[in-house]
Amino acid sequence: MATPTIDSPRSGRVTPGYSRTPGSRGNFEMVAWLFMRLSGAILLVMITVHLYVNLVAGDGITGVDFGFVAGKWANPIWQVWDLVLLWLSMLHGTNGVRVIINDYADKNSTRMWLKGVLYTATVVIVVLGTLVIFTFDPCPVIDGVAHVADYCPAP
Amino acid sequence: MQVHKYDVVIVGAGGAGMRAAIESGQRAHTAVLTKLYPTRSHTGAAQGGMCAALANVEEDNWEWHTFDTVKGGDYLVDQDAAEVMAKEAIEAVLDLERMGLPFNRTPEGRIDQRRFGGHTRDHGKAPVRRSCYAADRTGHMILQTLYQNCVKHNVEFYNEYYVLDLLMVDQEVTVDGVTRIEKRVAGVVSYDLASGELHIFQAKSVVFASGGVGKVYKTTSNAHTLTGDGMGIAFRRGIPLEDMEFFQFHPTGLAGLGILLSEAARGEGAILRNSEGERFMERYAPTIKDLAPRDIVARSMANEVREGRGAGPNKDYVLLDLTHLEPAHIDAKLPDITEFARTYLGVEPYTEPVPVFPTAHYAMGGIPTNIKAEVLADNDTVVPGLYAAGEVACVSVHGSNRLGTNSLLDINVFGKRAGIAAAQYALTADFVEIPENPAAETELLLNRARSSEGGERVAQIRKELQDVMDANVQVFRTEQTLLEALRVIDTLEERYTRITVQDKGKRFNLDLLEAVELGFLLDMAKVMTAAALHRKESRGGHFREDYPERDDENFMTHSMAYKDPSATETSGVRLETKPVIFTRYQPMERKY
Amino acid sequence: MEKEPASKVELAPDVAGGEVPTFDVTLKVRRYNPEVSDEAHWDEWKLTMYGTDRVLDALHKVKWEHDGSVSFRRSCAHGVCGSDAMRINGRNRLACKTLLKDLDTSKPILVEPIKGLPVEKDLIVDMEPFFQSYREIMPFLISKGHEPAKERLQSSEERDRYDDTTKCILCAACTSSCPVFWTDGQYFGPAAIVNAHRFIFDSRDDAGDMRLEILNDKEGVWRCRTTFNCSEACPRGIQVTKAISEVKQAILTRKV
Amino acid sequence: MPKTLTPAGTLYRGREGQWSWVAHRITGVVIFFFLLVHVLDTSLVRVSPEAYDAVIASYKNPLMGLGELGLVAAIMFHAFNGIRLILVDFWKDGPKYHRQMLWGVVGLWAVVMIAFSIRHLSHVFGG
Repeated sequence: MATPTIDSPRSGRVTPGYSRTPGSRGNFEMVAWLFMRLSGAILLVMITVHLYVNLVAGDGITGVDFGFVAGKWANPIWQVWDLVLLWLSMLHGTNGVRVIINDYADKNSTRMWLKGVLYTATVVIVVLGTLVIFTFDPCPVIDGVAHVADYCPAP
Repeated sequence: MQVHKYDVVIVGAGGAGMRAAIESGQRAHTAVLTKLYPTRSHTGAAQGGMCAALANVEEDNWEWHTFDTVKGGDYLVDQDAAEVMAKEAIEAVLDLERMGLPFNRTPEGRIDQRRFGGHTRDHGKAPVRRSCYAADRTGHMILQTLYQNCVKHNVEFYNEYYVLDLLMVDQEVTVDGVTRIEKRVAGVVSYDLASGELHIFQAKSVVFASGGVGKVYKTTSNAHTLTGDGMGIAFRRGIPLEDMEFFQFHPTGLAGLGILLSEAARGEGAILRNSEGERFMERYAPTIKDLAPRDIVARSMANEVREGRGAGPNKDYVLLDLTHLEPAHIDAKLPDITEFARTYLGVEPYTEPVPVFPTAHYAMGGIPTNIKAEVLADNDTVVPGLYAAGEVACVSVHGSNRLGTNSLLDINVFGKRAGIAAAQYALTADFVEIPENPAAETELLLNRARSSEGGERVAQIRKELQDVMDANVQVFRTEQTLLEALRVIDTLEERYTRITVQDKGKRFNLDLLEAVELGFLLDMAKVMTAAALHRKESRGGHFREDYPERDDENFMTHSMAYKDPSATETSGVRLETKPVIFTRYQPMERKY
Repeated sequence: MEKEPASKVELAPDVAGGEVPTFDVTLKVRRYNPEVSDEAHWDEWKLTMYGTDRVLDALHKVKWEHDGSVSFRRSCAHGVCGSDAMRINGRNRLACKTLLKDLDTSKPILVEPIKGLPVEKDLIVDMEPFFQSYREIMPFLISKGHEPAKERLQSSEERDRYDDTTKCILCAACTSSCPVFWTDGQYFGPAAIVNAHRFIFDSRDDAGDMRLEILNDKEGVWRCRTTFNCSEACPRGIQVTKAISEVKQAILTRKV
Repeated sequence: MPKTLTPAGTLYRGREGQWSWVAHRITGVVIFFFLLVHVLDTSLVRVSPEAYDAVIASYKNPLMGLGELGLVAAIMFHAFNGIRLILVDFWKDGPKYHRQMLWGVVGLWAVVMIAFSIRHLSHVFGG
């Protein structure tokens, strides 16, 4: 009898690339999906305000300097505002990139690698940003020289 | 070559095959072999509905349904089978509903029913609402629902496995001290289209449910894949074919294309008009007019065209008029077919009548079976383990003309019966030894087709065959046209031995597939023509202009066509007869 | 509703069409046969076609008159069996429902296999992964309790709720038009979700929760990015994206 | 194991839905990478005012100004289209009107960007 020269394409088996890897993680994908929409709506408002204050109001981009930032963060409302903005946008962005990695990375190892880099970057940035906002001193004294600005208490 | 072993092998995965598989699969180790994916089967193209005397919307009973079926088939129906079908129709519809079929509903939430051609109350008094339907995609819903239930029951499908041969052996059987030779089924030979390999399926029971043979005609509502393979395989293996002269032409195919516009259109109130705008069916069937059975309507339409009252630039079609119906009603009840008119002819059915002409639709004949779906090797000898159901079979519930909706019913009732019977037989029987070199003949067939270099093109021969069948073996026939058809088929058959298949590969060699299919088409065309020549009368779908009357004295019999090379006058087809089974209705004149 | 139509009417003189013209087209088909070569290539034919011809007729003309080795699936040829989904001029269509005259015949008509499923030969792809996803969403009615002696009752409104998704013919035009499916074959894909929808919203079915749970998977509905390619590709006009949205809502309202 | 054995052939010719998705994805990635850099440079305020001012000053040239314009364009498209996506998911008629909503998004985006460009470019080039 003739021996098959080409594998039978359909022997009831599905090409391995298509068989679903089992193990659903509860509602994670649903929560992530919902979070994208909720955070997206909030971010729309917060970023618009952020952009308006930084780029449109006052002197626009030309007005941005240390004093401008320090002036904002002297106000606890702006501190909280920027903190929330940082967290939401980082999580929104990280999840977005995670989805993109899931879509395009074919091999499991590539997926793991890319996601590892992504999550590390996210943690570093979020921790760094949070520390900066909270430990920020608008009137630092560097090498014995005090920074002078109208929002600083008189030395 | 691989050998697979199953209790039951079902050939074909349309309505009948899958209905059988659902039953058989739950009882015995079952495989379904199909040359397509199951959901591609032509059951899915059926539109109008499935009749059953549920009496959900008006008074009805199965006895009236039986009568309509018998009368519709011009009394050539085996009445025991018609009774079984009409009686079990009710359960068949309910079965489908329980399996999940989304029928249209009455205001009370019951299965809705509508009128259909030839279905009447109280023995022909008036049209009755008997057809259970799901918009105009009842066949689609049946096919999907059956496939869904096959998935549910883990039915094993071999998709794109083309069955090419039936393995039968002669066995000596001794019953009550008398020894005789009996044909027994051993299995089938199939060709895996994907790999080009042959696979043997050894089985205790084989169910043929491979569908019809509409592709012998040019203008047909049938799929490209309906090439009479099952009938052809059985015929070549010495099984007779019953009533092959009766082929149904559906009145309303889209003109020139053959795409079907369901009878449901007329059931919902559409009417036929000729070029003069006349509702001509009032002349041919004064009582039920446009809802007369298909053979009568098709012939009336062809007659209008012959007498010069056809519409269009070539006066070669008539018009289906829906313009008096509410667009919302059309959308709700006939969404698909109105879309066909728009897509393929650019006609807007709300405002314009649709060009239609009869299209080859359904083979009333086929592999002879009894009401248990057992295949008969002659007038009464059962082939143990061999079953057939659906269009490929002829239990003879359709006689000489099938009533609309009765095919969807046939596949469900007799598909179910075949599945149960095949499984029960397999549970008690032993495997029959596979003959030596089981695939030898099939290999020869394939190799011949593959290696022949005569230069004849398969498509050209098929086209000429379809042209000659359309011209000579259509709605109107005479001895002269039939002899002409046989003569041409003989020359085509000779040319067929000199074909060239261009594709020489193994993988998905559909070129080779078409060549093999053409062989079956040629065989079936020959059988249909020879049987038509044999029947010198007019009955149902078979209208001989040289014998325009029904002749109960000489022809109240089924025809049985056997392969017999010695019958040279009729191209190797020998014709015999088989008595019709009567139970309660005696033949009367068929008037509507 | 049932008025008896007139026995005779005046027909407009131009009723039901006139002569159908013929025209020339160039058909370019993406060829691939692993028995011959690992490389795919384009083949091109010039054909004279008839006014009502479809892309399928052009493919048949090629196969029957020029090159018999051109391979594609087809069966019913009028858009109900779902065999001949392919990419025509870059979009998923059924070859038997795409009239040549509706395409731009001044340029070559490009015909390719649908994307995202392994190509077997020319326009034929491996459909197994597609049907695998379909089977996994339990595409059959599951009803608890006793089988009724007669039919189950269902109002017309209840039936209308899922009517749209009963039209699916499993041609894979939607699934293979989905950018997520192209890159991630493990995604269930629109067709599987459509068929789950058909049962989730069927008032007779009792296993909606199980199907929702299956589609709540990381390869389930949340991968849908609402590009609407599926809705536009569906030859049956199913509002696929809408159906997927409804399934998302069903999962949400059940969980939240 | 490769999923497809053959080269992909031509690009899929999707319509507005597909291309808006592509744009949404690209703008999203661009914004994300900007965000990483943005947090890093802002963190310089923690190092010293001079360090921060030095970096910020290097941003204040016409080229970067145009880059900022592009960034705002990306953010605004991503934001407005995001609202469209939310409506597609949560509004009953969203899927039906997704195309009209996209034209709405593009229109709104154009208006905002024209207004912003005038203001921003006058800052950047007007000094």
